[in-house]
Amino acid sequence: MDGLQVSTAVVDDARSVVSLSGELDMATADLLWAELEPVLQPGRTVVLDCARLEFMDSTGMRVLLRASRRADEVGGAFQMTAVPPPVERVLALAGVTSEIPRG
Amino acid sequence: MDGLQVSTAVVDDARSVVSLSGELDMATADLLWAELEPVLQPGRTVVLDCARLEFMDSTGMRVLLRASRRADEVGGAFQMTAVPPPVERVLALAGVTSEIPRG
Amino acid sequence: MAEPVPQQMTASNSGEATGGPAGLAGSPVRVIVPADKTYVALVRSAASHLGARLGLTMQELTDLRLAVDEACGLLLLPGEFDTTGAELHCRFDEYPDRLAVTVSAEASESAPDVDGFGWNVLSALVDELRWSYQDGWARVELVKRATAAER
Amino acid sequence: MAEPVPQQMTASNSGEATGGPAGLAGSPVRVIVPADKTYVALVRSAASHLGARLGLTMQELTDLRLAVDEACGLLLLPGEFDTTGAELHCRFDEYPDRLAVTVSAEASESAPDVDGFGWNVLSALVDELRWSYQDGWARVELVKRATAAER
Ligand SMILES: Nc1ncnc2c1ncn2[C@@H]1O[C@H](COP(=O)(O)OP(=O)(O)O)[C@@H](O)[C@H]1O
Ligand SMILES: Nc1ncnc2c1ncn2[C@@H]1O[C@H](COP(=O)(O)OP(=O)(O)O)[C@@H](O)[C@H]1O
Repeated sequence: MDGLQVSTAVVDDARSVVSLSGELDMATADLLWAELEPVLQPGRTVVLDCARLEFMDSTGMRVLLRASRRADEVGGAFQMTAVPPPVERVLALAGVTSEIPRG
Repeated sequence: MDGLQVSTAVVDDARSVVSLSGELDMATADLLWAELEPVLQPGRTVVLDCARLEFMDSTGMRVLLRASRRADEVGGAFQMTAVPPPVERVLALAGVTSEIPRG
Repeated sequence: MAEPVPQQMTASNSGEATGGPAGLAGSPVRVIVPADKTYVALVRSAASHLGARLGLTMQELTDLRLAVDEACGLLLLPGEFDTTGAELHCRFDEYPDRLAVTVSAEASESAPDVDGFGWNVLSALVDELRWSYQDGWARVELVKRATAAER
Repeated sequence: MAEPVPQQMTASNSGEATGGPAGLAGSPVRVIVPADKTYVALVRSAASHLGARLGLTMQELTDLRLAVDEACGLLLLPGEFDTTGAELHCRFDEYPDRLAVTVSAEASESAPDVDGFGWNVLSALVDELRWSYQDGWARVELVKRATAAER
Protein backbone atom coordinates (compact mmCIF):
# COMPACT_ATOMS: atom_id res chain seq x y z
CA MET A 1 0.00 0.00 0.00
CA ASP A 2 3.00 2.23 0.49
CA GLY A 3 4.69 3.37 -2.65
CA LEU A 4 3.53 4.11 -6.14
CA GLN A 5 2.40 1.75 -8.84
CA VAL A 6 2.70 3.01 -12.42
CA SER A 7 1.28 1.19 -15.44
CA THR A 8 1.57 2.45 -18.99
CA ALA A 9 -0.77 1.46 -21.81
CA VAL A 10 -0.09 2.43 -25.43
CA VAL A 11 -3.57 3.03 -26.81
CA ASP A 12 -2.49 3.79 -30.35
CA ASP A 13 0.25 5.68 -32.24
CA ALA A 14 -0.90 9.00 -30.84
CA ARG A 15 -1.95 8.18 -27.29
CA SER A 16 -0.59 6.57 -24.12
CA VAL A 17 -2.36 6.25 -20.79
CA VAL A 18 -0.21 6.15 -17.66
CA SER A 19 -2.19 5.01 -14.62
CA LEU A 20 -1.08 5.73 -11.08
CA SER A 21 -2.06 4.10 -7.85
CA GLY A 22 -0.68 4.70 -4.39
CA GLU A 23 1.37 7.63 -3.21
CA LEU A 24 3.34 10.07 -5.37
CA ASP A 25 5.76 11.63 -2.93
CA MET A 26 9.44 12.53 -2.62
CA ALA A 27 10.31 8.82 -2.46
CA THR A 28 8.44 7.83 -5.62
CA ALA A 29 8.60 10.94 -7.85
CA ASP A 30 11.73 9.76 -9.66
CA LEU A 31 10.05 6.49 -10.52
CA LEU A 32 7.20 8.37 -12.21
CA TRP A 33 9.57 10.55 -14.21
CA ALA A 34 11.45 7.48 -15.37
CA GLU A 35 8.15 6.08 -16.69
CA LEU A 36 6.89 9.31 -18.23
CA GLU A 37 10.02 10.56 -19.94
CA PRO A 38 10.22 7.88 -22.65
CA VAL A 39 6.57 8.29 -23.68
CA LEU A 40 6.63 12.10 -23.95
CA GLN A 41 7.19 12.09 -27.73
CA PRO A 42 6.37 14.41 -30.62
CA GLY A 43 2.77 14.01 -31.74
CA ARG A 44 1.85 11.82 -28.77
CA THR A 45 -0.73 12.61 -26.10
CA VAL A 46 0.08 11.18 -22.69
CA VAL A 47 -2.90 10.95 -20.33
CA LEU A 48 -2.13 10.50 -16.62
CA ASP A 49 -4.97 8.63 -14.96
CA CYS A 50 -4.99 9.70 -11.31
CA ALA A 51 -8.16 7.90 -10.23
CA ARG A 52 -6.31 5.72 -7.76
CA LEU A 53 -3.67 8.22 -6.69
CA GLU A 54 -4.11 8.58 -2.92
CA PHE A 55 -1.50 11.17 -2.08
CA MET A 56 0.66 13.70 -3.89
CA ASP A 57 3.12 16.22 -2.47
CA SER A 58 4.95 19.15 -4.06
CA THR A 59 7.78 16.89 -5.20
CA GLY A 60 5.29 14.74 -7.08
CA MET A 61 3.63 17.83 -8.49
CA ARG A 62 6.97 19.03 -9.84
CA VAL A 63 7.20 15.88 -11.95
CA LEU A 64 3.81 16.67 -13.48
CA LEU A 65 4.95 20.20 -14.31
CA ARG A 66 8.15 18.88 -15.81
CA ALA A 67 6.19 16.40 -17.93
CA SER A 68 3.90 19.17 -19.14
CA ARG A 69 6.87 21.33 -20.10
CA ARG A 70 8.59 18.46 -21.89
CA ALA A 71 5.44 17.66 -23.86
CA ASP A 72 5.23 21.29 -24.99
CA GLU A 73 8.89 21.33 -25.97
CA VAL A 74 8.74 18.22 -28.11
CA GLY A 75 5.35 18.95 -29.67
CA GLY A 76 3.33 16.39 -27.74
CA ALA A 77 0.65 16.75 -25.10
CA PHE A 78 0.35 15.88 -21.41
CA GLN A 79 -3.02 15.70 -19.68
CA MET A 80 -4.35 14.57 -16.32
CA THR A 81 -7.64 12.79 -15.83
CA ALA A 82 -9.74 11.66 -12.83
CA VAL A 83 -7.85 13.90 -10.45
CA PRO A 84 -8.98 13.26 -6.84
CA PRO A 85 -9.66 16.25 -4.56
CA PRO A 86 -6.49 15.89 -2.42
CA VAL A 87 -4.38 15.97 -5.59
CA GLU A 88 -6.30 18.96 -7.01
CA ARG A 89 -5.68 20.66 -3.69
CA VAL A 90 -1.90 20.50 -4.03
CA LEU A 91 -2.08 21.99 -7.53
CA ALA A 92 -4.35 24.76 -6.25
CA LEU A 93 -2.18 25.54 -3.21
CA ALA A 94 0.86 25.78 -5.47
CA GLY A 95 -1.08 27.98 -7.92
CA VAL A 96 -0.49 25.73 -10.92
CA THR A 97 -3.98 24.32 -11.51
CA SER A 98 -4.20 25.75 -15.01
CA GLU A 99 -0.73 24.65 -16.09
CA ILE A 100 -1.74 21.07 -16.80
CA PRO A 101 -4.71 20.40 -19.09
CA ARG A 102 -7.33 17.84 -18.10
CA GLY A 103 -8.06 15.01 -20.53
CA MET B 1 -10.27 3.94 10.69
CA ASP B 2 -8.60 3.51 14.04
CA GLY B 3 -10.78 2.16 16.77
CA LEU B 4 -13.75 -0.15 16.87
CA GLN B 5 -17.30 0.44 15.73
CA VAL B 6 -19.97 -1.75 17.35
CA SER B 7 -23.59 -1.85 16.24
CA THR B 8 -26.24 -4.02 17.85
CA ALA B 9 -29.44 -5.16 16.11
CA VAL B 10 -32.21 -6.94 17.99
CA VAL B 11 -33.54 -9.40 15.41
CA ASP B 12 -36.32 -10.80 17.57
CA ASP B 13 -36.96 -11.87 21.18
CA ALA B 14 -34.42 -14.64 20.91
CA ARG B 15 -31.67 -13.19 18.77
CA SER B 16 -29.35 -10.17 18.64
CA VAL B 17 -26.64 -9.49 16.07
CA VAL B 18 -23.66 -7.43 17.17
CA SER B 19 -21.59 -6.24 14.20
CA LEU B 20 -17.99 -5.15 14.54
CA SER B 21 -15.85 -3.07 12.27
CA GLY B 22 -12.35 -1.79 12.83
CA GLU B 23 -9.85 -3.00 15.38
CA LEU B 24 -10.57 -4.96 18.55
CA ASP B 25 -7.48 -4.42 20.64
CA MET B 26 -6.47 -3.51 24.19
CA ALA B 27 -7.80 0.03 23.66
CA THR B 28 -11.25 -1.03 22.44
CA ALA B 29 -11.92 -4.34 24.24
CA ASP B 30 -13.76 -2.66 27.14
CA LEU B 31 -16.09 -0.93 24.70
CA LEU B 32 -17.09 -4.28 23.21
CA TRP B 33 -17.75 -5.81 26.63
CA ALA B 34 -19.91 -2.83 27.57
CA GLU B 35 -22.01 -3.50 24.45
CA LEU B 36 -22.14 -7.28 24.82
CA GLU B 37 -22.87 -7.64 28.52
CA PRO B 38 -26.41 -6.21 28.46
CA VAL B 39 -27.52 -8.44 25.58
CA LEU B 40 -26.14 -11.71 27.02
CA GLN B 41 -29.50 -12.77 28.48
CA PRO B 42 -31.23 -16.08 29.29
CA GLY B 43 -32.77 -17.63 26.19
CA ARG B 44 -31.09 -15.15 23.85
CA THR B 45 -28.60 -15.96 21.12
CA VAL B 46 -26.05 -13.26 20.47
CA VAL B 47 -24.30 -13.51 17.10
CA LEU B 48 -21.10 -11.53 16.68
CA ASP B 49 -20.65 -10.56 13.03
CA CYS B 50 -16.91 -10.21 12.45
CA ALA B 51 -17.02 -9.65 8.69
CA ARG B 52 -15.52 -6.19 8.96
CA LEU B 53 -13.24 -6.82 11.93
CA GLU B 54 -9.74 -5.99 10.68
CA PHE B 55 -7.62 -6.77 13.72
CA MET B 56 -7.97 -8.63 16.99
CA ASP B 57 -5.40 -9.22 19.73
CA SER B 58 -5.40 -11.44 22.80
CA THR B 59 -7.12 -8.76 24.87
CA GLY B 60 -9.97 -8.66 22.36
CA MET B 61 -10.10 -12.43 22.31
CA ARG B 62 -10.49 -12.52 26.08
CA VAL B 63 -13.69 -10.49 25.74
CA LEU B 64 -15.06 -13.11 23.35
CA LEU B 65 -14.22 -15.89 25.80
CA ARG B 66 -15.83 -13.95 28.63
CA ALA B 67 -18.96 -13.43 26.55
CA SER B 68 -19.11 -17.13 25.74
CA ARG B 69 -18.79 -18.02 29.42
CA ARG B 70 -21.42 -15.50 30.45
CA ALA B 71 -23.85 -16.84 27.85
CA ASP B 72 -23.35 -20.36 29.19
CA GLU B 73 -23.87 -19.21 32.77
CA VAL B 74 -27.13 -17.41 32.11
CA GLY B 75 -28.55 -19.98 29.68
CA GLY B 76 -28.08 -18.01 26.51
CA ALA B 77 -25.81 -18.52 23.53
CA PHE B 78 -22.90 -16.65 22.01
CA GLN B 79 -21.72 -17.30 18.46
CA MET B 80 -19.30 -15.76 15.99
CA THR B 81 -19.93 -15.49 12.28
CA ALA B 82 -17.93 -14.38 9.23
CA VAL B 83 -14.65 -14.65 11.10
CA PRO B 84 -11.77 -13.33 8.92
CA PRO B 85 -8.52 -15.33 8.74
CA PRO B 86 -6.43 -12.95 10.91
CA VAL B 87 -9.04 -13.23 13.67
CA GLU B 88 -9.25 -17.03 13.35
CA ARG B 89 -5.48 -17.05 13.63
CA VAL B 90 -5.49 -15.45 17.07
CA LEU B 91 -8.04 -17.98 18.32
CA ALA B 92 -5.93 -20.81 16.89
CA LEU B 93 -2.65 -19.52 18.34
CA ALA B 94 -4.30 -19.23 21.75
CA GLY B 95 -5.75 -22.73 21.41
CA VAL B 96 -9.36 -21.64 21.92
CA THR B 97 -10.82 -22.12 18.44
CA SER B 98 -13.41 -24.63 19.64
CA GLU B 99 -14.52 -22.62 22.67
CA ILE B 100 -16.75 -20.27 20.70
CA PRO B 101 -19.38 -21.75 18.39
CA ARG B 102 -19.83 -20.36 14.87
CA GLY B 103 -23.28 -19.10 13.90
CA MET C 1 21.25 14.21 20.14
CA ALA C 2 20.56 17.46 22.03
CA GLU C 3 17.91 19.49 20.25
CA PRO C 4 18.19 23.16 21.17
CA VAL C 5 15.24 25.41 21.74
CA PRO C 6 14.72 27.36 18.51
CA GLN C 7 15.29 31.08 18.49
CA GLN C 8 15.72 32.22 14.92
CA MET C 9 12.17 32.35 13.58
CA THR C 10 11.67 33.61 10.08
CA ALA C 11 8.08 32.86 9.24
CA SER C 12 4.84 32.67 11.15
CA ASN C 13 1.38 33.07 9.70
CA SER C 14 -0.48 33.21 12.98
CA GLY C 15 -0.11 35.41 15.99
CA GLU C 16 -0.28 32.76 18.68
CA ALA C 17 2.87 31.11 19.96
CA THR C 18 3.42 27.37 19.64
CA GLY C 19 2.80 25.44 22.82
CA GLY C 20 1.43 28.51 24.54
CA PRO C 21 -0.63 28.57 27.70
CA ALA C 22 -3.78 27.13 26.10
CA GLY C 23 -3.74 23.50 27.22
CA LEU C 24 -1.02 21.23 28.53
CA ALA C 25 0.25 18.36 26.46
CA GLY C 26 1.17 15.01 28.01
CA SER C 27 4.28 13.16 26.89
CA PRO C 28 5.05 13.98 23.29
CA VAL C 29 5.05 11.33 20.60
CA ARG C 30 8.48 11.04 19.00
CA VAL C 31 9.24 9.31 15.75
CA ILE C 32 12.90 9.10 14.78
CA VAL C 33 13.73 7.65 11.38
CA PRO C 34 16.75 7.55 9.09
CA ALA C 35 17.09 10.85 7.21
CA ASP C 36 15.84 9.24 4.02
CA LYS C 37 12.88 10.03 1.79
CA THR C 38 11.55 6.50 1.96
CA TYR C 39 10.66 6.86 5.64
CA VAL C 40 8.39 9.85 5.18
CA ALA C 41 5.36 7.60 4.54
CA LEU C 42 5.80 6.20 8.06
CA VAL C 43 5.92 9.71 9.50
CA ARG C 44 2.77 10.70 7.57
CA SER C 45 1.01 7.67 8.96
CA ALA C 46 1.94 8.56 12.55
CA ALA C 47 0.65 12.09 11.93
CA SER C 48 -2.65 10.66 10.66
CA HIS C 49 -3.13 8.64 13.82
CA LEU C 50 -2.53 11.68 16.00
CA GLY C 51 -4.72 13.89 13.84
CA ALA C 52 -7.53 11.37 14.17
CA ARG C 53 -7.12 11.43 17.98
CA LEU C 54 -7.53 15.20 17.86
CA GLY C 55 -10.82 14.79 15.99
CA LEU C 56 -9.63 16.43 12.79
CA THR C 57 -12.05 16.31 9.88
CA MET C 58 -11.08 14.27 6.82
CA GLN C 59 -10.02 17.45 5.02
CA GLU C 60 -7.90 18.53 7.98
CA LEU C 61 -6.33 15.08 8.20
CA THR C 62 -5.46 15.22 4.51
CA ASP C 63 -3.90 18.64 5.05
CA LEU C 64 -1.97 17.46 8.12
CA ARG C 65 -0.51 14.51 6.22
CA LEU C 66 0.60 16.79 3.41
CA ALA C 67 1.97 19.41 5.80
CA VAL C 68 4.06 16.88 7.71
CA ASP C 69 5.31 15.47 4.41
CA GLU C 70 6.35 18.92 3.17
CA ALA C 71 8.02 19.70 6.49
CA CYS C 72 10.10 16.53 6.15
CA GLY C 73 10.91 17.58 2.57
CA LEU C 74 12.42 20.83 3.86
CA LEU C 75 14.99 18.67 5.68
CA LEU C 76 15.47 15.95 3.08
CA LEU C 77 15.32 17.54 -0.36
CA PRO C 78 18.09 19.25 -2.33
CA GLY C 79 17.82 23.03 -2.28
CA GLU C 80 16.38 23.03 1.23
CA PHE C 81 18.13 22.70 4.61
CA ASP C 82 21.51 21.05 4.18
CA THR C 83 20.97 18.09 6.49
CA THR C 84 24.10 16.25 7.57
CA GLY C 85 22.67 14.05 10.31
CA ALA C 86 21.64 10.45 9.73
CA GLU C 87 18.35 10.85 11.58
CA LEU C 88 15.16 12.80 11.10
CA HIS C 89 13.54 13.65 14.44
CA CYS C 90 9.79 14.20 14.52
CA ARG C 91 8.06 15.36 17.65
CA PHE C 92 4.30 15.62 18.06
CA ASP C 93 2.78 17.52 20.98
CA GLU C 94 -0.91 16.90 21.44
CA TYR C 95 -3.12 19.64 22.89
CA PRO C 96 -6.90 19.58 23.26
CA ASP C 97 -7.38 21.85 20.26
CA ARG C 98 -4.25 21.39 18.17
CA LEU C 99 -1.27 19.28 17.22
CA ALA C 100 2.21 20.86 17.24
CA VAL C 101 4.76 19.10 15.05
CA THR C 102 8.51 19.69 15.04
CA VAL C 103 10.74 18.06 12.46
CA SER C 104 14.48 18.48 12.96
CA ALA C 105 17.84 17.14 11.90
CA GLU C 106 21.50 17.93 12.34
CA ALA C 107 22.52 20.20 9.49
CA SER C 108 25.18 22.59 8.34
CA GLU C 109 24.19 26.26 8.43
CA SER C 110 21.46 26.63 5.86
CA ALA C 111 17.82 27.57 5.31
CA PRO C 112 14.83 26.18 3.47
CA ASP C 113 13.77 27.72 0.16
CA VAL C 114 10.90 29.91 1.33
CA ASP C 115 10.11 30.84 -2.28
CA GLY C 116 9.76 27.22 -3.33
CA PHE C 117 6.63 25.12 -3.77
CA GLY C 118 7.33 23.12 -0.61
CA TRP C 119 7.34 26.04 1.81
CA ASN C 120 4.45 27.75 0.06
CA VAL C 121 2.21 24.71 0.02
CA LEU C 122 3.11 24.07 3.66
CA SER C 123 2.30 27.66 4.67
CA ALA C 124 -1.18 27.33 3.24
CA LEU C 125 -1.90 24.11 5.14
CA VAL C 126 -1.09 24.99 8.74
CA ASP C 127 -2.03 27.54 11.37
CA GLU C 128 1.51 28.33 12.43
CA LEU C 129 4.81 27.70 10.73
CA ARG C 130 8.39 28.61 11.42
CA TRP C 131 11.85 27.36 10.63
CA SER C 132 15.02 27.81 12.62
CA TYR C 133 18.68 26.90 12.52
CA GLN C 134 20.63 26.85 15.74
CA ASP C 135 23.60 25.01 17.21
CA GLY C 136 23.82 22.61 14.34
CA TRP C 137 20.14 21.68 14.22
CA ALA C 138 17.72 22.62 11.48
CA ARG C 139 14.09 22.53 12.44
CA VAL C 140 10.63 23.17 11.08
CA GLU C 141 7.78 23.72 13.51
CA LEU C 142 4.13 23.74 12.57
CA VAL C 143 0.80 23.81 14.36
CA LYS C 144 -2.42 22.34 13.02
CA ARG C 145 -5.63 23.32 14.81
CA ALA C 146 -8.85 21.33 14.90
CA THR C 147 -11.78 23.47 13.83
CA ALA C 148 -14.25 21.09 15.46
CA ALA C 149 -12.04 19.53 18.15
CA GLU C 150 -13.75 16.58 19.80
CA ARG C 151 -11.20 16.22 22.54
CA MET D 1 15.90 7.90 29.66
CA ALA D 2 18.92 5.55 29.60
CA GLU D 3 17.90 2.15 28.35
CA PRO D 4 20.30 -0.49 29.63
CA VAL D 5 21.51 -3.39 27.57
CA PRO D 6 19.36 -6.36 28.56
CA GLN D 7 20.94 -9.27 30.36
CA GLN D 8 18.26 -11.31 32.08
CA MET D 9 16.76 -13.36 29.27
CA THR D 10 14.11 -15.88 30.13
CA ALA D 11 12.67 -17.01 26.85
CA SER D 12 14.00 -17.56 23.37
CA ASN D 13 12.52 -19.88 20.79
CA SER D 14 15.37 -19.64 18.33
CA GLY D 15 19.05 -20.30 18.66
CA GLU D 16 20.35 -17.24 16.87
CA ALA D 17 21.12 -14.06 18.75
CA THR D 18 19.30 -10.80 18.06
CA GLY D 19 21.28 -8.34 15.98
CA GLY D 20 24.03 -10.83 15.39
CA PRO D 21 26.68 -10.68 12.71
CA ALA D 22 24.28 -11.38 9.83
CA GLY D 23 23.74 -7.95 8.31
CA LEU D 24 24.23 -4.45 9.65
CA ALA D 25 21.31 -2.21 10.39
CA GLY D 26 21.39 1.53 9.68
CA SER D 27 19.90 3.98 12.13
CA PRO D 28 17.08 2.37 14.03
CA VAL D 29 13.53 3.67 13.81
CA ARG D 30 12.33 4.80 17.22
CA VAL D 31 8.73 5.44 18.16
CA ILE D 32 8.13 6.83 21.64
CA VAL D 33 4.54 7.22 22.77
CA PRO D 34 2.72 7.78 26.05
CA ALA D 35 2.45 4.50 27.98
CA ASP D 36 -1.24 4.23 27.12
CA LYS D 37 -3.19 1.56 25.29
CA THR D 38 -4.67 4.03 22.83
CA TYR D 39 -1.27 4.62 21.20
CA VAL D 40 -0.65 1.00 20.30
CA ALA D 41 -2.48 1.39 16.96
CA LEU D 42 0.15 3.96 15.97
CA VAL D 43 2.94 1.56 16.91
CA ARG D 44 1.30 -1.25 14.92
CA SER D 45 1.10 1.02 11.93
CA ALA D 46 4.81 1.91 12.13
CA ALA D 47 5.60 -1.80 12.36
CA SER D 48 3.53 -2.43 9.21
CA HIS D 49 5.48 0.16 7.26
CA LEU D 50 8.79 -1.40 8.30
CA GLY D 51 7.56 -4.92 7.63
CA ALA D 52 6.52 -3.85 4.14
CA ARG D 53 10.02 -2.41 3.56
CA LEU D 54 11.44 -5.78 4.52
CA GLY D 55 9.27 -7.47 1.89
CA LEU D 56 7.18 -9.46 4.34
CA THR D 57 4.27 -11.38 2.86
CA MET D 58 0.74 -10.32 3.83
CA GLN D 59 0.57 -13.17 6.35
CA GLU D 60 3.90 -12.17 7.86
CA LEU D 61 2.81 -8.52 8.04
CA THR D 62 -0.37 -9.56 9.83
CA ASP D 63 1.70 -11.57 12.27
CA LEU D 64 4.17 -8.73 12.81
CA ARG D 65 1.37 -6.29 13.60
CA LEU D 66 -0.11 -8.71 16.11
CA ALA D 67 3.29 -9.51 17.63
CA VAL D 68 4.16 -5.85 18.16
CA ASP D 69 0.71 -5.27 19.67
CA GLU D 70 1.13 -8.16 22.09
CA ALA D 71 4.63 -6.97 23.03
CA CYS D 72 3.19 -3.57 23.91
CA GLY D 73 0.49 -5.33 25.92
CA LEU D 74 3.17 -6.98 28.06
CA LEU D 75 4.14 -3.47 29.18
CA LEU D 76 0.70 -1.87 29.34
CA LEU D 77 -1.74 -4.47 30.63
CA PRO D 78 -2.54 -5.43 34.24
CA GLY D 79 -0.93 -8.71 35.27
CA GLU D 80 2.10 -8.10 33.08
CA PHE D 81 5.18 -5.90 33.66
CA ASP D 82 4.43 -3.25 36.26
CA THR D 83 5.22 -0.19 34.16
CA THR D 84 5.72 3.04 36.09
CA GLY D 85 7.12 5.25 33.31
CA ALA D 86 4.99 7.62 31.29
CA GLU D 87 6.51 6.54 27.98
CA LEU D 88 6.60 3.40 25.91
CA HIS D 89 9.81 3.17 23.87
CA CYS D 90 9.74 1.16 20.66
CA ARG D 91 12.88 0.52 18.69
CA PHE D 92 12.97 -1.13 15.28
CA ASP D 93 16.27 -2.35 13.80
CA GLU D 94 16.04 -3.21 10.14
CA TYR D 95 18.28 -5.93 8.71
CA PRO D 96 18.23 -7.34 5.18
CA ASP D 97 16.43 -10.48 6.32
CA ARG D 98 14.65 -9.49 9.52
CA LEU D 99 13.21 -6.81 11.72
CA ALA D 100 14.23 -6.67 15.39
CA VAL D 101 11.77 -4.89 17.67
CA THR D 102 12.38 -3.82 21.25
CA VAL D 103 9.60 -2.40 23.38
CA SER D 104 10.58 -1.01 26.77
CA ALA D 105 9.40 1.16 29.62
CA GLU D 106 10.49 2.18 33.08
CA ALA D 107 8.96 -0.28 35.52
CA SER D 108 9.19 -1.58 39.04
CA GLU D 109 10.72 -5.02 39.38
CA SER D 110 8.27 -7.37 37.71
CA ALA D 111 7.82 -9.88 34.89
CA PRO D 112 5.28 -10.59 32.19
CA ASP D 113 2.85 -13.49 32.62
CA VAL D 114 4.56 -16.12 30.48
CA ASP D 115 1.62 -18.49 31.02
CA GLY D 116 -0.89 -15.95 29.71
CA PHE D 117 -2.49 -15.67 26.29
CA GLY D 118 -0.41 -12.60 25.42
CA TRP D 119 3.00 -14.20 25.82
CA ASN D 120 1.86 -17.46 24.24
CA VAL D 121 0.33 -15.84 21.17
CA LEU D 122 3.43 -13.68 20.83
CA SER D 123 5.77 -16.67 21.09
CA ALA D 124 4.02 -18.36 18.20
CA LEU D 125 4.30 -15.30 15.94
CA VAL D 126 7.98 -14.45 16.06
CA ASP D 127 11.32 -16.08 15.39
CA GLU D 128 12.96 -14.89 18.60
CA LEU D 129 11.49 -13.58 21.80
CA ARG D 130 12.86 -12.57 25.16
CA TRP D 131 11.96 -10.36 28.07
CA SER D 132 14.25 -8.72 30.56
CA TYR D 133 14.13 -6.47 33.57
CA GLN D 134 17.21 -4.48 34.49
CA ASP D 135 18.07 -1.18 36.14
CA GLY D 136 14.49 -0.06 36.27
CA TRP D 137 13.63 -0.88 32.65
CA ALA D 138 11.31 -3.65 31.52
CA ARG D 139 11.78 -4.74 27.96
CA VAL D 140 10.49 -7.20 25.40
CA GLU D 141 12.61 -8.02 22.37
CA LEU D 142 11.42 -9.91 19.34
CA VAL D 143 12.73 -10.74 15.89
CA LYS D 144 10.58 -11.33 12.82
CA ARG D 145 12.29 -12.85 9.81
CA ALA D 146 11.23 -12.53 6.19
CA THR D 147 10.89 -15.91 4.54
CA ALA D 148 11.12 -14.36 1.07
CA ALA D 149 13.09 -11.20 1.81
CA GLU D 150 13.19 -8.91 -1.19
CA ARG D 151 15.78 -6.55 0.27
N1 LIG E 1 -10.51 9.74 10.14
C1 LIG E 1 -9.79 8.86 10.81
N2 LIG E 1 -10.31 8.34 11.92
C2 LIG E 1 -9.63 7.45 12.63
N3 LIG E 1 -8.39 7.01 12.29
C3 LIG E 1 -7.85 7.51 11.19
C4 LIG E 1 -8.50 8.45 10.39
N4 LIG E 1 -7.69 8.77 9.36
C5 LIG E 1 -6.59 8.05 9.52
N5 LIG E 1 -6.68 7.29 10.62
C6 LIG E 1 -5.71 6.36 11.14
O1 LIG E 1 -4.45 6.78 10.80
C7 LIG E 1 -3.89 5.71 10.03
C8 LIG E 1 -2.86 6.19 9.11
O2 LIG E 1 -3.53 6.60 8.01
P1 LIG E 1 -2.77 6.60 6.71
O3 LIG E 1 -1.55 7.42 6.93
O4 LIG E 1 -3.73 6.96 5.65
O5 LIG E 1 -2.37 5.09 6.52
P2 LIG E 1 -1.00 4.55 6.02
O6 LIG E 1 -0.48 3.89 7.26
O7 LIG E 1 -1.43 3.65 4.93
O8 LIG E 1 -0.17 5.66 5.53
C9 LIG E 1 -5.07 5.12 9.33
O9 LIG E 1 -4.80 3.92 8.69
C10 LIG E 1 -5.99 5.03 10.48
O10 LIG E 1 -5.65 3.94 11.29
N1 LIG F 1 1.88 -5.17 1.94
C1 LIG F 1 2.19 -3.88 2.10
N2 LIG F 1 2.93 -3.27 1.17
C2 LIG F 1 3.26 -1.98 1.31
N3 LIG F 1 2.90 -1.23 2.35
C3 LIG F 1 2.17 -1.80 3.29
C4 LIG F 1 1.77 -3.12 3.23
N4 LIG F 1 1.05 -3.40 4.33
C5 LIG F 1 1.01 -2.29 5.04
N5 LIG F 1 1.68 -1.32 4.42
C6 LIG F 1 1.87 0.04 4.84
O1 LIG F 1 1.86 0.12 6.20
C7 LIG F 1 0.78 0.97 6.54
C8 LIG F 1 0.26 0.69 7.86
O2 LIG F 1 -0.61 -0.33 7.68
P1 LIG F 1 -1.72 -0.46 8.70
O3 LIG F 1 -1.07 -0.54 10.03
O4 LIG F 1 -2.62 -1.54 8.23
O5 LIG F 1 -2.49 0.93 8.56
P2 LIG F 1 -3.02 1.80 9.74
O6 LIG F 1 -2.13 3.00 9.67
O7 LIG F 1 -4.44 1.99 9.34
O8 LIG F 1 -2.92 1.06 11.02
C9 LIG F 1 -0.22 0.76 5.46
O9 LIG F 1 -1.25 1.68 5.47
C10 LIG F 1 0.69 0.82 4.31
O10 LIG F 1 1.01 2.15 4.02
